[in-house]
Amino acid sequence: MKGTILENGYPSIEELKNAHRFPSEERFQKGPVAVIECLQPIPCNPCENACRFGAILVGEPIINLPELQEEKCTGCGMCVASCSGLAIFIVDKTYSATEATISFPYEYLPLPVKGQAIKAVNRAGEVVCDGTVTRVMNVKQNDHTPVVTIAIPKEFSDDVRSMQRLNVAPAEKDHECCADYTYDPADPDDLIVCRCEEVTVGDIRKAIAEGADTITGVKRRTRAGMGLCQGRTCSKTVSKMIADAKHLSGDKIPLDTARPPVKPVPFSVLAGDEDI
Amino acid sequence: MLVNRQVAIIGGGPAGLTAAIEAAKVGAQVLIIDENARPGGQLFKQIHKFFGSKAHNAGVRGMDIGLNLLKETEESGAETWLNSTVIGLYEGNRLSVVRTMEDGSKKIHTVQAEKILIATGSQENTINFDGWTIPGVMGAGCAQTMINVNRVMPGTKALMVGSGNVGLMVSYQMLQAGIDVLGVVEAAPKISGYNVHAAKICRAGVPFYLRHTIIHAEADESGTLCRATIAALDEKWNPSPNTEQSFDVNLVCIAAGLRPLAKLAQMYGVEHGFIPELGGWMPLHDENMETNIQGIYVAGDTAGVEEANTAMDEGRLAGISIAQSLQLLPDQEAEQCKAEIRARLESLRLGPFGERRLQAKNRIVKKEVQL
Amino acid sequence: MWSKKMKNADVVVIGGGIQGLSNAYYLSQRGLRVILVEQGDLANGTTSRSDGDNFVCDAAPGFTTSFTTAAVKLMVELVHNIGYDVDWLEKGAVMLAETEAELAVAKEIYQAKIEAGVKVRFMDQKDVHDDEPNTAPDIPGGLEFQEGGSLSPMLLAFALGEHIKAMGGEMLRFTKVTGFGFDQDGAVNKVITDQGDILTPRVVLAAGIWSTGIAKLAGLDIPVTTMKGDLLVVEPGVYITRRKTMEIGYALVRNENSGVERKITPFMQQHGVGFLVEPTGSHNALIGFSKYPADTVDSNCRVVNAIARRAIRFFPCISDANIIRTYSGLRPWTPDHEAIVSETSIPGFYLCTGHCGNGITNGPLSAKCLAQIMFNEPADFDMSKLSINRFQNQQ
Amino acid sequence: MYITDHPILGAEENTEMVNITVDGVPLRVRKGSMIAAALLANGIKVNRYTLKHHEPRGVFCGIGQCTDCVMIVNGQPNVRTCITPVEENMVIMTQNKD
Repeated sequence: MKGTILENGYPSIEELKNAHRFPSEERFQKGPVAVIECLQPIPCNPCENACRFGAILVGEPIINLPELQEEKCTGCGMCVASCSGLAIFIVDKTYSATEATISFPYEYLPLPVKGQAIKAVNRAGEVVCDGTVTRVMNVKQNDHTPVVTIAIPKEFSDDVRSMQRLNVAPAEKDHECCADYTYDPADPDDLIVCRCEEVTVGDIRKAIAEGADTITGVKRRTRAGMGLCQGRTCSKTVSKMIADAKHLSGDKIPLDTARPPVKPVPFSVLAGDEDI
Repeated sequence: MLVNRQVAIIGGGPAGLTAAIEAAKVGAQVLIIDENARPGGQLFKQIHKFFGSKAHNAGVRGMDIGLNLLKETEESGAETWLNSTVIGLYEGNRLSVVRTMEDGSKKIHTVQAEKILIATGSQENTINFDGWTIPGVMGAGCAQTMINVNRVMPGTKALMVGSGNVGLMVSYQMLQAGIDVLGVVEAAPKISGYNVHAAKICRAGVPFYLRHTIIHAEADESGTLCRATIAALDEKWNPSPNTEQSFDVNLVCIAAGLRPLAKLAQMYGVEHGFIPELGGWMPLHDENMETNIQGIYVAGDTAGVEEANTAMDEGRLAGISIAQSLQLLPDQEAEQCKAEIRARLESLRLGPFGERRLQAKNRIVKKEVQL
Repeated sequence: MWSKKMKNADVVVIGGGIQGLSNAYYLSQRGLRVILVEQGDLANGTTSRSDGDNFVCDAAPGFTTSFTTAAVKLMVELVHNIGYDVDWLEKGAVMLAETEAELAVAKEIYQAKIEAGVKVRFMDQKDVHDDEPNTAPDIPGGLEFQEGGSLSPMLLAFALGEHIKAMGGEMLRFTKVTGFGFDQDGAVNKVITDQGDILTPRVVLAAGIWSTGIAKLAGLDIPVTTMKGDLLVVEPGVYITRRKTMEIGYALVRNENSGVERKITPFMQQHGVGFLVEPTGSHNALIGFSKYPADTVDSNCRVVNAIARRAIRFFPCISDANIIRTYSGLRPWTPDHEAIVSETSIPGFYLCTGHCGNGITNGPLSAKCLAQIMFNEPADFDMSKLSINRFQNQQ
Repeated sequence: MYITDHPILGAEENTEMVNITVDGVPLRVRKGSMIAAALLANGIKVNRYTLKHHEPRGVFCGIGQCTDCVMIVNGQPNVRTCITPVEENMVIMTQNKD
């Protein structure tokens, strides 16, 4: 696997091992165990409370990475559905002589059923082997996070982390790398910026060149922001264009003026004011 | 018609509701005004389980937190006007409100309140590329609203632009709704949201295109999106020739961050500061969420874009501060509650993802923002 | 600071709105080296807060009507020759009477305008509805002015700015005048700004509502105050009427003609509220109007609401249309609500300000006439009517 | 397409339908849903055409901010369809179609 967690989106085994987040082989050989693939300090700790054996420690501060006390973990799986990040798996390398089981959260429809043959996938979603569903746990306290357990050949137990979804065709990972559109950096002047008044990049550049250096200045010259949405969509883009053109930071471009009504209002409603 | 209330809360999202609950439960006369048919703001499209600790409702889905807040709000005795839009904020703490009456008719009301909380949330940023106005290109939050709130498929094959938490979570939720996500495009050299969110969609086989940007969207004869093209970025962040790749998609989602919605505060002359970490221009506030104008408070994304958990705690902070200043809560008790909330907020802003926000918030409260 | 070195100009024009830009434009055309000084961006003040109508319908009889008639002609020439799209819509204008009493006023206005050579048609109830079926059915009649049109004052301002630049004029934006210098004879010879000084033998003060404060810096008292007006912007794509339409009350309010009682609430009376609609070249419409002393441009929501009610009175179809924005402007107001286009007691110091209404229309002609005064040429009009001396004589 | 079953949200309980017409074509749509969503469910993605270039536009922000999804509803133009629920017998027209 090339790249890091930040490039791939998932941790490599090396990264997990280096962070001491991967149970020892010794522990794996004793039976099912939780593998917590959570390597970023984010403020979160439900897994700690979910484990009734006290096997997961987060403590204070709350951004600590969860630490598995592997000797205390029974592989019960209570933590799997509790993890808001869906990052906990139960791996049982002792399932049979040739097979291991992987339990993972699976929030898709349709749910597989026990005994169903499935395609097991790795962290990148690539099919690595066939598997069989041994258990589907979807009790109320899981709150719609079913935990699916699949049996797979043992040699894939460090890689397999989910199954291919049942309702979709195999992903076209290698979609045609050709394109029927060629990028032309020369002339994006006709690109729309203000969707309401159909004001283009070119119009705004011209206004800036003529001296507009505020959102209001651009608006008065081009009507960008004068349409139905009153600049709610384009004002930030306009401000960025001014900042870029004038080599200014964002704080040097003031907000455009706020005027009532902040949302459109029919004449009849205002006219109904009893106080006029 | 002139209506007087002690507290008016504009926006019944996570911040507005928690503020209303805190203020109303100690006896404040609270009016919540919300533009939508149902309060809860963006909580009801957040169908994932929240992070945080037990005190932050960790592990509970946003939509369920929303249901609980609605129940608590009702029990607190706060009054709610739904389908009602605040169109202006004028001198003397007067709000101009277009209220939808029970018979469906709309009437203009003036609401005068001693304390006003502006909790109007945020709005998605966008990026401009050739074809970005074609129907089928939309904000990631828009797609999320369609699938999770309206339960409608905005497309069947999608490309996500942006790998922040919104981009990652909405990609996942699109997969859950049965939409094929062909890829996540990100201009930066690394994924910017939480790894655990990225890992979920990786396992579903969704590829990332880092150092890429979308350059073109194409419509079919019906005028709607049928194809999108991306290209790799060079070291100057410009698309490089001969790296284009096209995808047959009918949905492109833009997840380019959010910015505070604070037009009402701006209209009332509330001091604003430019805080890039929190979405750009935003109303400034003190440690009680009060702005430079006495009696005007802000909370939630309006007071700097973060997430629903911080919004709820900021709302509570504002609600308690309001109750305290109305002398409905003894100072000692109020200060203790506020200290607890501030500690919770601080813990939510720890770590590499929250650090910049924490520092920005500290700068704001210590009034170290350059104006 | 642009420079430690002083700048030199033949004339400094103060104000980057329609008045200032018109003066800079015509003076540049005469070959003068012009520097325009503006405290903000161009069109930052009342210009961006005005409707852009160019009609004679509401002008007071006599001098004002003949001056405005010529101003409209000049404006039409200008927009056709300026080479920029300024959203010009040339469709004439309509004035509606609400009551029989107002219809009688309409007849008087009709007579006066006919005598002044203005192209105007009297319309009875049927004519009004044939002309525009959306008009409220009980409107008894009105007047149709066949000349004139409307434009975007901001676009006109920017177009003038481009011409001034092309003619070699210099425009110093975000530059605030802080004082003046005078020679031993008391003639102005310098404009002092927060960015540096400009040596000049001539100054045209055309700074609208800011003129009073700036004139004080030169030791001049001028009676320009502020009179607020509110405008409502209608959502795009809604058809109300094809051309500028207002109630006769507009002329009554503008000219403070109290002879006729309008059918409005005391609140509307107090705030000079009435109806005006101006379809723009950009698929939407502006709705007015109000007139009351105030010194901020914050919207007054009750006045806005009153304008909305008044608009429905004349065009019931507007009920369901949305207002997407409101804005307010401050008219530079004078005691007799006529402009000041004049030389002053300070040699070289000129005024072009106090345009209480029709400021956009009258801008170019005012500038042209002021240039005639400046160069002692025979004037097209009796400019004593717009002289600052008329107020001093009163005192 | 409606999402009838969902792993988190469960099966759709609201099956009540109302009748509307869109550009004269009758449609049965889920009661209470936003107009734009009901139209998307029926494959209609174009809500309006722009005034200047007559380009098609559809839902963009979904929360009533951007006003790109506006349509003519019961004769009223510029209705933000992403935040306006469908009602029985609603007459909806693509804005500025011709």
